[in-house]
Amino acid sequence: MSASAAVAVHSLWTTAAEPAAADRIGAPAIEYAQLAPTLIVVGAAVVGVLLEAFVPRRARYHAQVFLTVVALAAAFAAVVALAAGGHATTKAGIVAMGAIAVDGPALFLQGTILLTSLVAVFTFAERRLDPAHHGHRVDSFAAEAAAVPGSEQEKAAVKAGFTTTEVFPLVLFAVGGMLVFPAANDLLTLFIALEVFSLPLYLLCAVARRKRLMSQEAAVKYFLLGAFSSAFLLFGVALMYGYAGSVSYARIADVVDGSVSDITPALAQTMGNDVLLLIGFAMVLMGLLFKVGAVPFHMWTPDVYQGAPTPVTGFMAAATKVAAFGAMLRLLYVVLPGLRWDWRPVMWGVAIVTMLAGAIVAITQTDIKRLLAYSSIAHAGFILAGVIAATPDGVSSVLFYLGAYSFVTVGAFAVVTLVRDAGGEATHLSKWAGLGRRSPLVAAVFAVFLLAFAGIPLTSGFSGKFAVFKAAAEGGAGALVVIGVISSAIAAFFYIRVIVLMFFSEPKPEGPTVAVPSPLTMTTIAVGVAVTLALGVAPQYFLDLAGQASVFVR
Amino acid sequence: MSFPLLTVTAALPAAGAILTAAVPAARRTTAKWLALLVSLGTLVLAALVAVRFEPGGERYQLTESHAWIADFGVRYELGVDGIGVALIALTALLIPFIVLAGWHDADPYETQTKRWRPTQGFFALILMVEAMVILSFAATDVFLFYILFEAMLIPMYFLIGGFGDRAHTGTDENAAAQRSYAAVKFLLYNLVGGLIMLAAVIGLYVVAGNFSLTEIAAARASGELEMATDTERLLFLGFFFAFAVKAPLWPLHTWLPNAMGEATAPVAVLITAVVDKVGTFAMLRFCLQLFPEASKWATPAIIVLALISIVYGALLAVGQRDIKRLVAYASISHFGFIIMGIFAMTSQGQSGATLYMVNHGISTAALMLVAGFLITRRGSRLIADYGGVQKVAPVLAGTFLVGGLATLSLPGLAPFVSEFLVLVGTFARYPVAGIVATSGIVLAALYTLVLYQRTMTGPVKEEVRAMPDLKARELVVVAPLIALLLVLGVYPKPLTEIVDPAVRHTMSDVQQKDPRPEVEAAK
Amino acid sequence: MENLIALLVAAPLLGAAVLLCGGRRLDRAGHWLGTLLAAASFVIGAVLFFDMLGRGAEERELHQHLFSWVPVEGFQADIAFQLDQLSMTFVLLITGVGTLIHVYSIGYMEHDERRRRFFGYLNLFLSAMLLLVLADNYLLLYFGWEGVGLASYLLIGFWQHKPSAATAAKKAFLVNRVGDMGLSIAIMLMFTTFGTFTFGPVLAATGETSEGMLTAIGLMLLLAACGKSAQVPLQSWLGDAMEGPTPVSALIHAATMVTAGVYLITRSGAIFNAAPDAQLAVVVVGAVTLLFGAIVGCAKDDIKKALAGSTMSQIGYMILAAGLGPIGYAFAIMHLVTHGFFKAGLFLGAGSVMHGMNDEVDMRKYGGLRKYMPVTFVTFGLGYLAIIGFPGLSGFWSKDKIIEAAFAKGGTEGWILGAVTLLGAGITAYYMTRVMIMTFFGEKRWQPAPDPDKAPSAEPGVEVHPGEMPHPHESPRSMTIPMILLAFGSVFAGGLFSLNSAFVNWLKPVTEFEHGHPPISAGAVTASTVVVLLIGVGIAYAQYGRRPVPVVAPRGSLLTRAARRDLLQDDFNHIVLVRGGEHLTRSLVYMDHTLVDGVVNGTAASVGGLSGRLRRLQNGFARSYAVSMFGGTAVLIAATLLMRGV
Amino acid sequence: MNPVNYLYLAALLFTIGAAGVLIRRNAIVVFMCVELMLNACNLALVAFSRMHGNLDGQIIAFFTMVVAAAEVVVGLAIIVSLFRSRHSASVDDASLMKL
Repeated sequence: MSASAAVAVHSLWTTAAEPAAADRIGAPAIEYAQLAPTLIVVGAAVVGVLLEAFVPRRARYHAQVFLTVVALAAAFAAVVALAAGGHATTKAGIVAMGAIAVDGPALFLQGTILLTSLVAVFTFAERRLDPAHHGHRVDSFAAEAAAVPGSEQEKAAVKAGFTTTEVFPLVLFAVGGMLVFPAANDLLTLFIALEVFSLPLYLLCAVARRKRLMSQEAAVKYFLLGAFSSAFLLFGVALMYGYAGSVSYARIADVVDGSVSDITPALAQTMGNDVLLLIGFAMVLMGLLFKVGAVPFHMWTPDVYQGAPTPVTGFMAAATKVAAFGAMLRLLYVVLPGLRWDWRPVMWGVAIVTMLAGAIVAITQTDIKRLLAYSSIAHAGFILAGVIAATPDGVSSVLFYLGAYSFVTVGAFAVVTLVRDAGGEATHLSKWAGLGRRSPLVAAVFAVFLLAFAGIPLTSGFSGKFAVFKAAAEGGAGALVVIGVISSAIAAFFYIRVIVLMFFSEPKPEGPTVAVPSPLTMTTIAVGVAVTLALGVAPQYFLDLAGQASVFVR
Repeated sequence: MSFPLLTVTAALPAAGAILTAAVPAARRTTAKWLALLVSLGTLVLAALVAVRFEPGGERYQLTESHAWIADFGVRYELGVDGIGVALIALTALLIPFIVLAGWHDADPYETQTKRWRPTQGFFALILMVEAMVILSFAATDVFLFYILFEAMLIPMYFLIGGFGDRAHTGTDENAAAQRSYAAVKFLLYNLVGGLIMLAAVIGLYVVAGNFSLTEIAAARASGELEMATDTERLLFLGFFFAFAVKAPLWPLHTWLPNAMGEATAPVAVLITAVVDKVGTFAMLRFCLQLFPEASKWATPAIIVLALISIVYGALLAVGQRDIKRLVAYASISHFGFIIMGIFAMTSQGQSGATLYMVNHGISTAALMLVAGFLITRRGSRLIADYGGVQKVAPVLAGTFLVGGLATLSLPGLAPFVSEFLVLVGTFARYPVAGIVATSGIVLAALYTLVLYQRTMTGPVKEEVRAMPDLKARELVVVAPLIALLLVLGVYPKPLTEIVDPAVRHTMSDVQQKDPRPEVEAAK
Repeated sequence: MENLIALLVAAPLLGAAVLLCGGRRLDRAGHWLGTLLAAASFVIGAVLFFDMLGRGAEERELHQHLFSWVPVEGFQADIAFQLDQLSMTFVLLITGVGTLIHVYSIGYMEHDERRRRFFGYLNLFLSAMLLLVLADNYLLLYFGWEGVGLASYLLIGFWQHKPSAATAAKKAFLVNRVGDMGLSIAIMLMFTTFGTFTFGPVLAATGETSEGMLTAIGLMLLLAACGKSAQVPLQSWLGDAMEGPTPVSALIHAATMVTAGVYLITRSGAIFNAAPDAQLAVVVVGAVTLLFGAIVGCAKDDIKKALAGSTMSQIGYMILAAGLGPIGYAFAIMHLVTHGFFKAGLFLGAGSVMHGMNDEVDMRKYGGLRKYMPVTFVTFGLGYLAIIGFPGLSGFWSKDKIIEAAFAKGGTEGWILGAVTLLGAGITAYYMTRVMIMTFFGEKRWQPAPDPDKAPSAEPGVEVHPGEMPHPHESPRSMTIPMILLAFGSVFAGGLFSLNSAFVNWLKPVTEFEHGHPPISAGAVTASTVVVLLIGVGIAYAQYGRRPVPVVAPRGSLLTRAARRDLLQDDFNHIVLVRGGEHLTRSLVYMDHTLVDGVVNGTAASVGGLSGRLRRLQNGFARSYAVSMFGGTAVLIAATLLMRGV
Repeated sequence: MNPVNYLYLAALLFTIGAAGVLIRRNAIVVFMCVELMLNACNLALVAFSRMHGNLDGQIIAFFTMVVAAAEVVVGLAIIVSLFRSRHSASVDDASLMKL
C-alpha cells in the first residue's frame, strides 16, 4: 500500500507530537510529573526493600501493607490527576527522552493496572483464612521461601512466625514494570519493562505456603519459558532495530511507512529488506502473545495459574494481561500500522485458535484454577478480536474489555481463596459440589463472576464482549465474530457446569468449608462484584472514558 | 415525558422479587403472600396499560425513551402495540395463578438446612422472570430486547434446576440428575440461540448504526436503509434461529419436554405459556419488521418446519407416557400453529397467531396446572399410574377435561378462534399447508382424549381411591382460567380489536396484501 | 319475534350451565329443571312456528344478529341466527323429541346418582343442536356441530367407569373429528372463494365460481356429513355409541344428531345442485350405507346395536334422497322427521325392555315379552310397522317417496338406485321383524342376571342381584308416556305431512322442489315396495317365528359373521389405523430421542472428546511447552512472510 | 568484513540456544542456553549498530547484559530452591501439574 494512504489511515488513531530529539546529546530532560505514577510505585518498592532490611519482623507486615496500599493509591491518584490535566488527550506527549508515551491508552491502562493491583494486594495481605499457627496469623505465602518444604528449617520458621513480607515490594516492582510496559515508546523500554515485571512474578509464583512443590514447579516453568520468550522478543527487537536503525516507535513507523527524510545508505539497504522487519515483528509479537497467553504460546498458563499462590494468580491473570495487551496495541497501532495487511491475517489465525482452543480444552478441566486459566486464554482470544479491528473503536473496546475483565478475574480468584479444606484451598471441582447449599452468598457471588466470564447480559463480561465483537465486525472481521460467538457458546458450557455443581448437586459430607475472610478480601470481592454489575448495567461512562482514551500519541 | 407506565409495570415485580428474596428464612408464608400481592399489583398495572392503550391510535403507545449506552447506539426505548399489550396482559394475568398454584412447591424438605431458603428464592425468581418478560414485550430497542431475552434465561434456569417436580420415578439422585440435565439443556439451547442472535445483533448494528426498532423499520420502509440481500438473509436467520429455539420449532424443540417434565407444573406453565411466547412475539415484531424481504424469502421453509412441528409434536404427544411431557409435545404442536400463522403473511393468520399466543397461554395453564394438582396428589407423572379419577374427584376431572378440550380447540373455547384463524389465514395463501395442518385437529383430539380416558375414566385404581378433590386454593386457580377460556371463545372481540391494527401495520411492513377471494378477484 | 330465536338456544344452555356448575345441592331438583327448560325451548319453538305459519311463504325467513364473533381484518364471523322452514322443522323435532326423552330419562335414570349431570349434558346437547340448525353461517354451524359432538362424547361415555363406554366415547369423537376436518376445510374453501361463509351470500354466489371448486366444497361437506351421520366410511362409531344410556341413543344417535349430516347437505343444496359429481358421491355414499347398515342390522343380537344398524341404513336413505337434489331434499327431511319419531320410539321401547330385563341387551335372551310389558309392546310394534314402511304409517309415506325419487333420477343410475332402495326396504322389513319376534314373541329365553363384576356392562340403576332371574314389568309412567306420544307420531306424522303434500310445500321455499318423474308409475313403485316388504317379513318369520331361537348364536354364514363384526370395518381400522399409528408414534418417539436429540448430544460429546484429546498436549513437561512456543514462532514468522509473499 | 556475517553467526547462536532449550533436561543447562540466546541477540544488536553507524544497538547490548544478570539471580534462586526440595534439577521431573 502506498505511504500516503498509510499515513492517512495511521492518522486515524494517532496525533503527531513534536518530535522528541532522541539523538541530541545533552542533559536528559525528565518530565517527573508525567512519570509520577511509575516513579511513585518504583520508589515505594525500593523503600519496601529497605523496610525489609531495617524494620523489625513484627512490624514488617503492617508497614509493608500500609506502604504498598498507599503507594498504589497515590499512583492511581497521580494517574487521575494526569488524566484530569488533559495528558490523556490534548496534552498527550512523549516523555523521558522519547522512551515513554503519556497518552490516553497509557493512562487508562495504568489506571486499570493500579486499581486491579490495589484490590489484588488486599488478597495478598489476607491473614484470616487459615487458623493461626503457634499464635501467628498466616497469609498465603511461605514462612521462609528459601527453606526446603517440610524441612526442620521451615518448621522453625513457621514456629517463629516468619512471613514472606517480601512479596509486597516484589508486587510493587512488578506493577512498576507493568506501568511502563504499555507506555513504552521504544523497543528497549519495552524489553526492560517486560523483564522488570516478569522477574518479580517468577519469584512470587514460587512462594506459596501450601503445596510448595507445585508452587516451585510453576515458578520454574514460568521462569524458563518466560526467559525463552523474552529471548525471542529481544532478538525481534534486534532485527527491527536492524531494519530501521532505531528503536524509537515513531522512527520505525516512519521507516515502515517510508516517510523518512534522512535516509543513510545503510538504512536504505536495510529498509529494502522487509524480511528483517517481518521476522523481527513476528518475534516481538511472539513475546507479547506469550505474556497474554495466546495459543500456541499459552501452555505455561494453566500450570502457572494452578501452582502459583492464588492471590498471585489473580494479580498475574488480571494485571499482566492488561499490560501486555497495552503494549501490543501500541506496537501494532503506532509502530506497524503500515504493516496492517501483514499482521492482521496472522492475528486472525492466532485469535481464532486461541478462542477455540481455550474454550474447548476448558470443558474437561477438573481444577477450578486451571479452568479459570483456560477461560483466561479464551478471553485473550476475544480481546485479540478487538485488537484486530484496527479502528479507534477497536482500541477503546479493548481498553474497556481489559478493565472489565481484570476486575472479574481478581474477584473470581479471591473467591477461590475462600473455599478451603484441610489441604488449603480446595480447588478440585468435585469439592465445590453443593457449595450453593452450604453458603449461598459465596456461591452466588462466584456465579455472578462466572456469568460475567460467560458474557451473560447485565454483566460487564457482556458489555466487553459486545464492544470487541462490534469493533471487530465494523473492522470487517465478521467471520471472527461468528467464531467468537461459537466459542463463547462452548465456553458457556463449562461455566454453567460449575454453577450446576454449586447449586444443583448435593453437598458432600467431607466437603470444604468456606472461610470467613477479613474485610480485606471482602473488599476485593465486593469491588469485583460492584464493577462487574456496574459495567454490565450502565457501561456508558466507562465506554466514554475508553473512547476518549483511545488515541495514541506518536 | 408522561408517566412511565410500562417501566413501572415491569419495575414492580422486579422490586417485589428483591423484597421477596429478602424475607427472612423463617417467614415463608410472608414471602408467598408478598409475591402474590405483587403479582396482583402488576396485574392491575397491566390492566391500566390495556386501558390506556387506544387501538386506533399511534402504532407504539406509552412510549418511553432514555439514553443508555450511546457507544452501542442503544437506548432504553419502550412502547407497546396491540400485540405487546395482549401479551403483557397475558403475562400479568398468569403470574398470580402460577404463584398461587406453586404455593407449596418450594416448601423446604425436612432435610434441608436452615440457611437454604428455597421458598423465597422460588417466588422471587418467578417475579423476576415476570419483570423481564413484560419488559421484553415492551422493548422497542433491539439491543434492550436482546439483553432481556438472554438475561431471562438465568432465573428460568434456576427455577427449572433448583425446584424440580417432587413427583418423580426412581431415586432422588437420578431425579436430581435429570433435573439438572433438563436445566442445563434448557440453558444451553437458548444460550446458543441467543449467542447466534448476538452475532446478528452486532451485524445489524454494523448495517444500521443503531438499535431503535422504530427508526430502523422506518428507514427500511422508506428505503434509506438498503441491505444487501445476503446480509439481510443472514441477519434474519441469526434472529430467527434464536426465536425458533425459544418458541420452540422443530427440530430445536427437544429441550422443552425435558424442561417441562422436570420442572414443577407452575414453572412448566411459566416456560411454555409465558417465556416461550417471547420467541414467537419476537418473530412477529423483529423478524418481520426488520427483515421483510428475508422473511418472505424464508417463508416456505418456515411453513414446512411449522407443519412438521404441528404433526410431529402431536404424534409424539400421543406416544408419551408422562403427562407433563405429553402437554409439552402438545405445546410444540401449538407453537407450530403460531409460527405458521405468523409467516402465512395474511392478516387472519397473524391475528390468529397473536390470539393463539394468548389463548394457548391460558389453555395450557389450565391444563398443566390441573395436571400438576393431579400429579402432586398421586406423586407420579406416569399416565399408567392413574385411572378412574373422574369417580373420586369429579371437579378435578371436569376442569382437566375442559383444559383438554381447550387444547384440542373445541369451538366455544378460546383456542378454537385462534386456531381456525391461523388455518384460514394459512389456507388462503398455502392451501396444501392449510389442509395438512387441519389434520392437527384430529391428532389433538387423539392425544387429549387418550390422556383423559387413561387417567380419568375406567375402573378406579387403588392408589387414587383416596384422592381428594380440588381444594379451594386450587379452584381459585382453575376456575377463572376456565371462565376466561369460555369468554374469549365466544367473545374475543376486545382482543381482536387491540390486535388488528398492529397486524395491519405488520402486514404493511412486509408489503403483503391478503389474497382476495376468488369471486371478487374475478370481478 | 326474531328476538325469541336466541332464547331457543339459551334456555337449554342455561340449564346445562346451572346443572353442571350447580353442584350436589341441585341433585334433587336437577332433572326437573332440565326437563322444564327443554320444554320451555319447545314452547318457544312452537310459538315461533305458529308465528311463521301466520306469514306468507316468502317472508317466513327470520334473522337475528346477536354480536360479531370473530371480527378480524377481512374475516367476519357472527353469532347470528337464521330461522326458516328448514331450521324450524328441526327445531320442532329436536325440542319436541328432546323434551319427551328428558321426561323418559327422569324415570330411566332414577337410580343413577349422577342423574343431575346427565340432564346437564342433555341440555347441553339440545342447545348445541339448536345452535347447529339455527346458525346463519357455516362457522357458527361448525360451533354447534362440534358442540353436539362434545355432548355425544360426554353422554356415550356417561358411565365412564366402564372402559368400553369410555373407549366408545373417544372413538365417536375421533371419527367425528375426521368429518369435522372436512367441514373446516369446506369453510376455508368458501372463505377463499367467496370471502364469506354466511349461508345467504355463499349459496347465492354459487354461480360465480368454477364447478370444480363447488365439487371440492361439496365433497368436503359430504365428508363432514359422513362423520356426523355415521355414513360409510365413517360409520364405525355409531354401533359402539350404543354404550351410552338408552335415552341418549334414542335422542342423539337416532332422532337428531346423526341426522345433522342430512341437514348440512340439504342446507347446502345450492352448492350440490351446481356440482353433479359431488351429488353423485352423496348418492353413492347413501346407497352403500343404506345396504351396509341394513346388513349389519340383520346380524346383531344386541337389540340396541340392531337398531343402530337400522338407523345407519335409514339415514342412508335420507342422504341418498338429499343427493338426488331438488327432487329429493324435501323427502329426505320428511323421512328424517318421521324416522325421528319412530326410531326414537323404538329405542325408548328397547330401553324399557332392558329396564325390565335387568339391562339385558341380548335379544336371544328375551322372548315372549309381549304379555309382560304391553304398552312397550304396542308402542314398539307401531314403531316397527312405521319403520318397515307398512302402508299408511309414517315410514311408508316418506320412504316410498324416496324410492320414487330414486327411480326418478332417471337412466341406469335411476334403476340402480331404485333397486337398492327397494332392496333396502326389504332388508329393513327382515331385520325389524327379526327384532320384533325375538323380543316379544316366541318362548321365554331369559337368563339369570350376569355377575356385574364379570360383565361390567351392566348399567347401574336397577340394583341387580347376581343369579337372580329377571322379572319383567312395565316401566313407570314417566317412561311409557313419551313412548306413547312418539308412537302417535310414528303412526300419523307421515300421513299428515303427505296430506296434499303439505310438507313439501312447506319446505319448497328453502330447498326448492321439483317433481321427479319415475320411469314407472308411482303406483307400481308403491306396489313393488309393499311386495318387497312382505317378502322380507315372510323370510324373517320363517327363520325366527317358526322355529325356536337358539340362546347361543349359531356360527352363521360368512356374511353373518362379518356383519356381526360390522362388516370388518373395525378390524380394518384396528389393523391399519390403530396399530399403524402405534408403530408410527413409537418409532417417532424413538427417533426424537436418538436422532433429533442425538445430533445435539453427539455434537456436545464430540467437542468433549476433542477437548480430552487437546488436553493431553498439556503434558506438564516444560520442554514440550517450549517446543510448542518454538513451533508457534516458526509458524508465525512463516505466515508473516507468506502474507507478504516474500 | 561484511557485518552481515555477524548476523548469520548471531542467528546461528540463537538457534543453537533455542535447540538447547528444547533438548537439554537440566534446568541449569536450559537456562544457560537461554543466556546464549540473549547473547546472540547482543551480537546481532552490535552488528546492526555497526551497520547503521549509531550507538543505540550497543547501548541496548549493555542493557541486555544487565537484564541477563538479573535473570541469572532470579532464575538460579528458583532453580536452586527446586533442586533442594527435589534433589533434581531436571525439568522433566517437575510435572506435578499437567492436563
